[in-house]
Amino acid sequence: MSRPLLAALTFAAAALTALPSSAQESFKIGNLSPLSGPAAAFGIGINRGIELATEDVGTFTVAGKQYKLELVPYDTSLDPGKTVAALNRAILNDNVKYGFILGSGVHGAVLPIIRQHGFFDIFMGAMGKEITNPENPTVFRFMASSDQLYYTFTPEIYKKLNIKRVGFMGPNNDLGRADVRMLKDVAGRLKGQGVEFVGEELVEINAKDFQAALLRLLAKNPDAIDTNASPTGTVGLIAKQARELGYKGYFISSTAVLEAKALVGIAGRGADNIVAYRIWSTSPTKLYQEIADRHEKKYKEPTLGTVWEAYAATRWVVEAVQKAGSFDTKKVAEQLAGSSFQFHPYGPATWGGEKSHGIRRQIQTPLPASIIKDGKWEPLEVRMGVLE
Amino acid sequence: MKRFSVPLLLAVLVVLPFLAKPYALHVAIVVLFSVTYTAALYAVLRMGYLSLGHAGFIALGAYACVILSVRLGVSPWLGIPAGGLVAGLAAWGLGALTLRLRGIYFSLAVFAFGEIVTAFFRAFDWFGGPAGIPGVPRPSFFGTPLASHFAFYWLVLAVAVLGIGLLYRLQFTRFGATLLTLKSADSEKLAESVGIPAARYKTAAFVVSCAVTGCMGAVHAQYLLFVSPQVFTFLTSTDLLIYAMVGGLASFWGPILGAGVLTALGEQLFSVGYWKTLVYAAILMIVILVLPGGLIDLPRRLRARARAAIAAPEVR
Amino acid sequence: MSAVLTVQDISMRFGGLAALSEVSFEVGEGELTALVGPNGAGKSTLFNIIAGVFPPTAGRIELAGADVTGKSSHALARLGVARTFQLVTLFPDMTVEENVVQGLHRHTRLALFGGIFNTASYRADVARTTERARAVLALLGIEAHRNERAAELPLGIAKLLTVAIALATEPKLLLLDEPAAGLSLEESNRMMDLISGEVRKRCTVLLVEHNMRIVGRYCDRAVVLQFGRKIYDGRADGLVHDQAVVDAYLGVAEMA
Amino acid sequence: MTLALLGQGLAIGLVNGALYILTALGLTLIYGILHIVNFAHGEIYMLGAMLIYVLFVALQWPLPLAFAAIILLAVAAGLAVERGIFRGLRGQWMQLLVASVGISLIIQSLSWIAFGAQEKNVPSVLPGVLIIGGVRMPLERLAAAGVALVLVTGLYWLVYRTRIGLAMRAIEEDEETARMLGVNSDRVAAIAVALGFVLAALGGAFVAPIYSLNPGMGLEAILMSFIIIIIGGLGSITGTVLAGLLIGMLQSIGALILGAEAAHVLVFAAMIAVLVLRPQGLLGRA
Repeated sequence: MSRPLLAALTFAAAALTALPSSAQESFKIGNLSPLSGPAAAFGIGINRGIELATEDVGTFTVAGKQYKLELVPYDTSLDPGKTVAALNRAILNDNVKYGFILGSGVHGAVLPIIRQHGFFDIFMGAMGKEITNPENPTVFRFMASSDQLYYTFTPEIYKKLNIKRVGFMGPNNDLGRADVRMLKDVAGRLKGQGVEFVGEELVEINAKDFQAALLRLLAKNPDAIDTNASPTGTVGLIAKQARELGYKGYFISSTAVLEAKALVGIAGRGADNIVAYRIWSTSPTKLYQEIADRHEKKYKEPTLGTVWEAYAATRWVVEAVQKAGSFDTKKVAEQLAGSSFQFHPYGPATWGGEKSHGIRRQIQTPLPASIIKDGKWEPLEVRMGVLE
Repeated sequence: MKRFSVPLLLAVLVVLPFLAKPYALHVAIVVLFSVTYTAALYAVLRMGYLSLGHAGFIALGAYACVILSVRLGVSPWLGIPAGGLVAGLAAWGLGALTLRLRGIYFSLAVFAFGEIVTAFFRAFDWFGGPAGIPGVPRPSFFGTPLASHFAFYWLVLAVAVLGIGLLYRLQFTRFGATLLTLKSADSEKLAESVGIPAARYKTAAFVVSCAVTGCMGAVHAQYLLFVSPQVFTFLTSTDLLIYAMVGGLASFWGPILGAGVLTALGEQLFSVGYWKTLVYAAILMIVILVLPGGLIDLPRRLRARARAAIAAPEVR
Repeated sequence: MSAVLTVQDISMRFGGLAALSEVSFEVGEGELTALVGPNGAGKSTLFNIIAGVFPPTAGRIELAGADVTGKSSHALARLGVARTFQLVTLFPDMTVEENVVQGLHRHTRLALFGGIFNTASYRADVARTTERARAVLALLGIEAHRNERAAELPLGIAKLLTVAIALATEPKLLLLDEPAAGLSLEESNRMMDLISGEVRKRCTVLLVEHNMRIVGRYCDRAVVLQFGRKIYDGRADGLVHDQAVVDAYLGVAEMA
Repeated sequence: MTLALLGQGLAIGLVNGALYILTALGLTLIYGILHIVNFAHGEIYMLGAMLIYVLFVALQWPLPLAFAAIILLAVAAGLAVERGIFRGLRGQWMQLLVASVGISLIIQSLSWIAFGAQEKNVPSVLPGVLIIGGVRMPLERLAAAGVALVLVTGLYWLVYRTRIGLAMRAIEEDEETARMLGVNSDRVAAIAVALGFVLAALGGAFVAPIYSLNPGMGLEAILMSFIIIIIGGLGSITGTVLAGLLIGMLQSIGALILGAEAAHVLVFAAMIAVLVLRPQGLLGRA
């Protein structure tokens, strides 16, 4: 067989090998998340949340038909190109209409496809109205957005801890930059209380050494360093290295899913005075604890941060589908936006954001703030304000 | 048989969209992208130069097209040649500086170039910064934008066929043959002594390769409707190398075969996370160690094996 | 008889030591001249300067009266200077014929357009080039090997091929670096017969050689270097009777 | 900017430079002798760090034992890779390069599978900070820097003062001649690769307590090491040392004066400058 011919046939084969999608009565929920690479913990957490939810949902009825949940994972490794490819496969080949898509950075690439096919995007990411807005009615953010946290939570914490001078350290990516913008704005609004933004340091995305940058930031002696937008490990490293340079103040972190053990492991006593939103020092609900226990039993690992939210999202969407009595994403979106939910591990959940994002697509749940003392999370008594 | 196979290949490609499901077309499009990139990379490989930063040229093409159409409102059609032009010019500059270096020095220089390109686009918000630029317009044909996979497939196919066709023809012209005289330092000395302006030839080949890459990069951005510094990275460059190696460097069709097979395979390995990389790497190592000629060499080897078996039947 | 090559007061110093000092000589049209000298006399250095590998510290090289000092080797090639290398250098992955075709480079048009669209005129041009290549091979009597891979040739044939490639450029001046070195007696005789016969009919030849027998037997003129200075410049057959040369070579080279 | 601040900046730059050297040393050695750019280097570095975690933290082995084990494993891996893969491809630099890419991908994906995605961390053996005239330096970093110094000196001694080093340089100069002079180039190559792997693994092991670990850290390490060997010049130990310190300084002083973003740009600017003015690197031979 001649070479070009060989190429021809394999090409044809390649292009036609689109695996047939199984046509049995299952409600497919995709998970388009990093399952490999540095951010894999988030994606794997979502997988597990869905799996735990599937156990609890069992079979359910939609329009008189029996369905069961089926998880379809896609590895995006947070690469926009791969995410587009994954979404194409999900929609066109595996006929998945509902799915988690993790990461603000990849949404620029997938939103057009989401709009085109009315894909139901269970959005796990920090960026606010850039993504959840009237243009994207089928995009629901199932976790707190950074603007939500900045505008409703941050001021309370500053008041509580009497923080006047705040600096920022974060990755030099869309997230980091967006956060700096908001932090500056918030600080500006709080001028009355004597709050001042002293400086920012944007570092390389995978940086592990912050000493030099910290040195410059610490020279402006801040009371608190906002390490928003950095993942757990990085926050730990920043804390450790800042303490080594003699920094005594607070660290405030919100979007990252933090685990005290990891932080203390990295930063030792340096982890003290790390403040974080969305960390429950004590289980808010029985369900929260139950999920944590089941997770550790099933996966022999401390519970990954995204598990609870993924669990809740899965169950809530299924409920909405049942109520809507159809899989039509537009209908379900309407149904969901108007509903509230009792089985969120964080407590009763509902939807908000029409003022801030122009559409009810931002989840509202009770949110805690905690602070590390002597290597353990302790509750920080502040109540979250309302996002205008 | 051989005479008909290229037309046959084209025939398959033309018939495909009428038979295939949209998803298969998506796969076909992605395959065409990496096939073209790899064929372009091969044009440099075969003169003994290994580029560790070809993704940089894809990115240049993509960004050139996006900046023109999104920021400056130029027609997406113009974006495609513009992408090729920008990548080609960059290649010209880089080539003039680095093609006198042989072997790994060149490779690392191009690696650095690739890193610098992404660092550059990440640095400036006007170029989209780290978030990249969404909402890239697609060219429209008689007023209707090529929105569907079916419509866009033809654009990709056209650029791929033109690009690969050009590379294919060039390789088998006198120009392509002369490039082979520059493979090693010694033979380059001889080439110079018979009046071959080595530097100019090398640069020309590099420019052509990168221009084709850039054009396809522009189309790639239009397909994704988006571009960002994370899309075309160092890992993209190494992927292209793997495709070429697995396909086999002995023939023009080797890299194309490798890119086709591995890309299509990759599309099937979404759910498996790390295992996908593992499969790729395993195939690569097997090929390098036991099938130095690459996949393209497999039929010949099998035939040889068969002949050997007939000639000397196993004796118990 | 006009000079094809003029070497004028060429000096070359590497760091401290002088490899060549004020060497001058001329090579006339159609002559077969040998550049002779014991190892380290500086003949390879001079040869490389003439071939444009590196420029001299001082002095000038003229081709038919035109100054070409320090021109790059492919520039010289276009002016009609061809060379071979001491260590056999070929395009190893190509066939013998393809090697010679590359040698014809400066007589072919790049014809990118024609090549890409494989036009009739391009095909004709290719055919013509192939013809010429075969002619050159025939001239040196190695056309039988034309489809063999250059890397696999025996030394004798390989050396002839290096000459063929150089000859294919149709040079005015052909520089041969020890063409007979490493060859058996009959191989080297065959080589030298060709050079002094068919080759010199076509161009002026300057060759580096330290085998006196060969020089005396085949060359018209000889230029002898010692310690970077010219010590003899005259008829090749006069060489063995020149006291300075004999002293220089005393016990060094084979005085046949 | 106060003097103390500048002093602190210099100290940081110096120590970080040492850490970079520690990371890139093995890469330089293997290239210097075999002209192989070993992409797997970053993965060996990562494994070194991960093994410290597994042996010292998870399995509670005593530290010396853990290090001994790591060195042995690195030697074994080095010999295996040289025998099984590099040797057969000697002279085909393209195949060698891509093969080492393949090795690194295999190690990386297997490690993701084996170690999982959660960041690991190794508690510091030397907690505490040394303070001299207001300049603060964590002991563990100083220790790692010290190790870098020791390894560099050791490498110099090995390459320039021992018979095996002589053989290595002979092969670097001209393998054929070296063979003819009776140098067993296979053996020397094996030793060089093993040594390179040990250096990589030790680099990872000593950096482990300073940073947090995940299977992706190898890629970051190799990219940085590339920048360093590009600037320093392939295969030149001195060049690596020079470039390592240069980058360390650029980053710290740059970040101190212009900010981290600008400092990162500075590093690339340095790389471009070198590529344009001296493509073979500060101390490289092209």
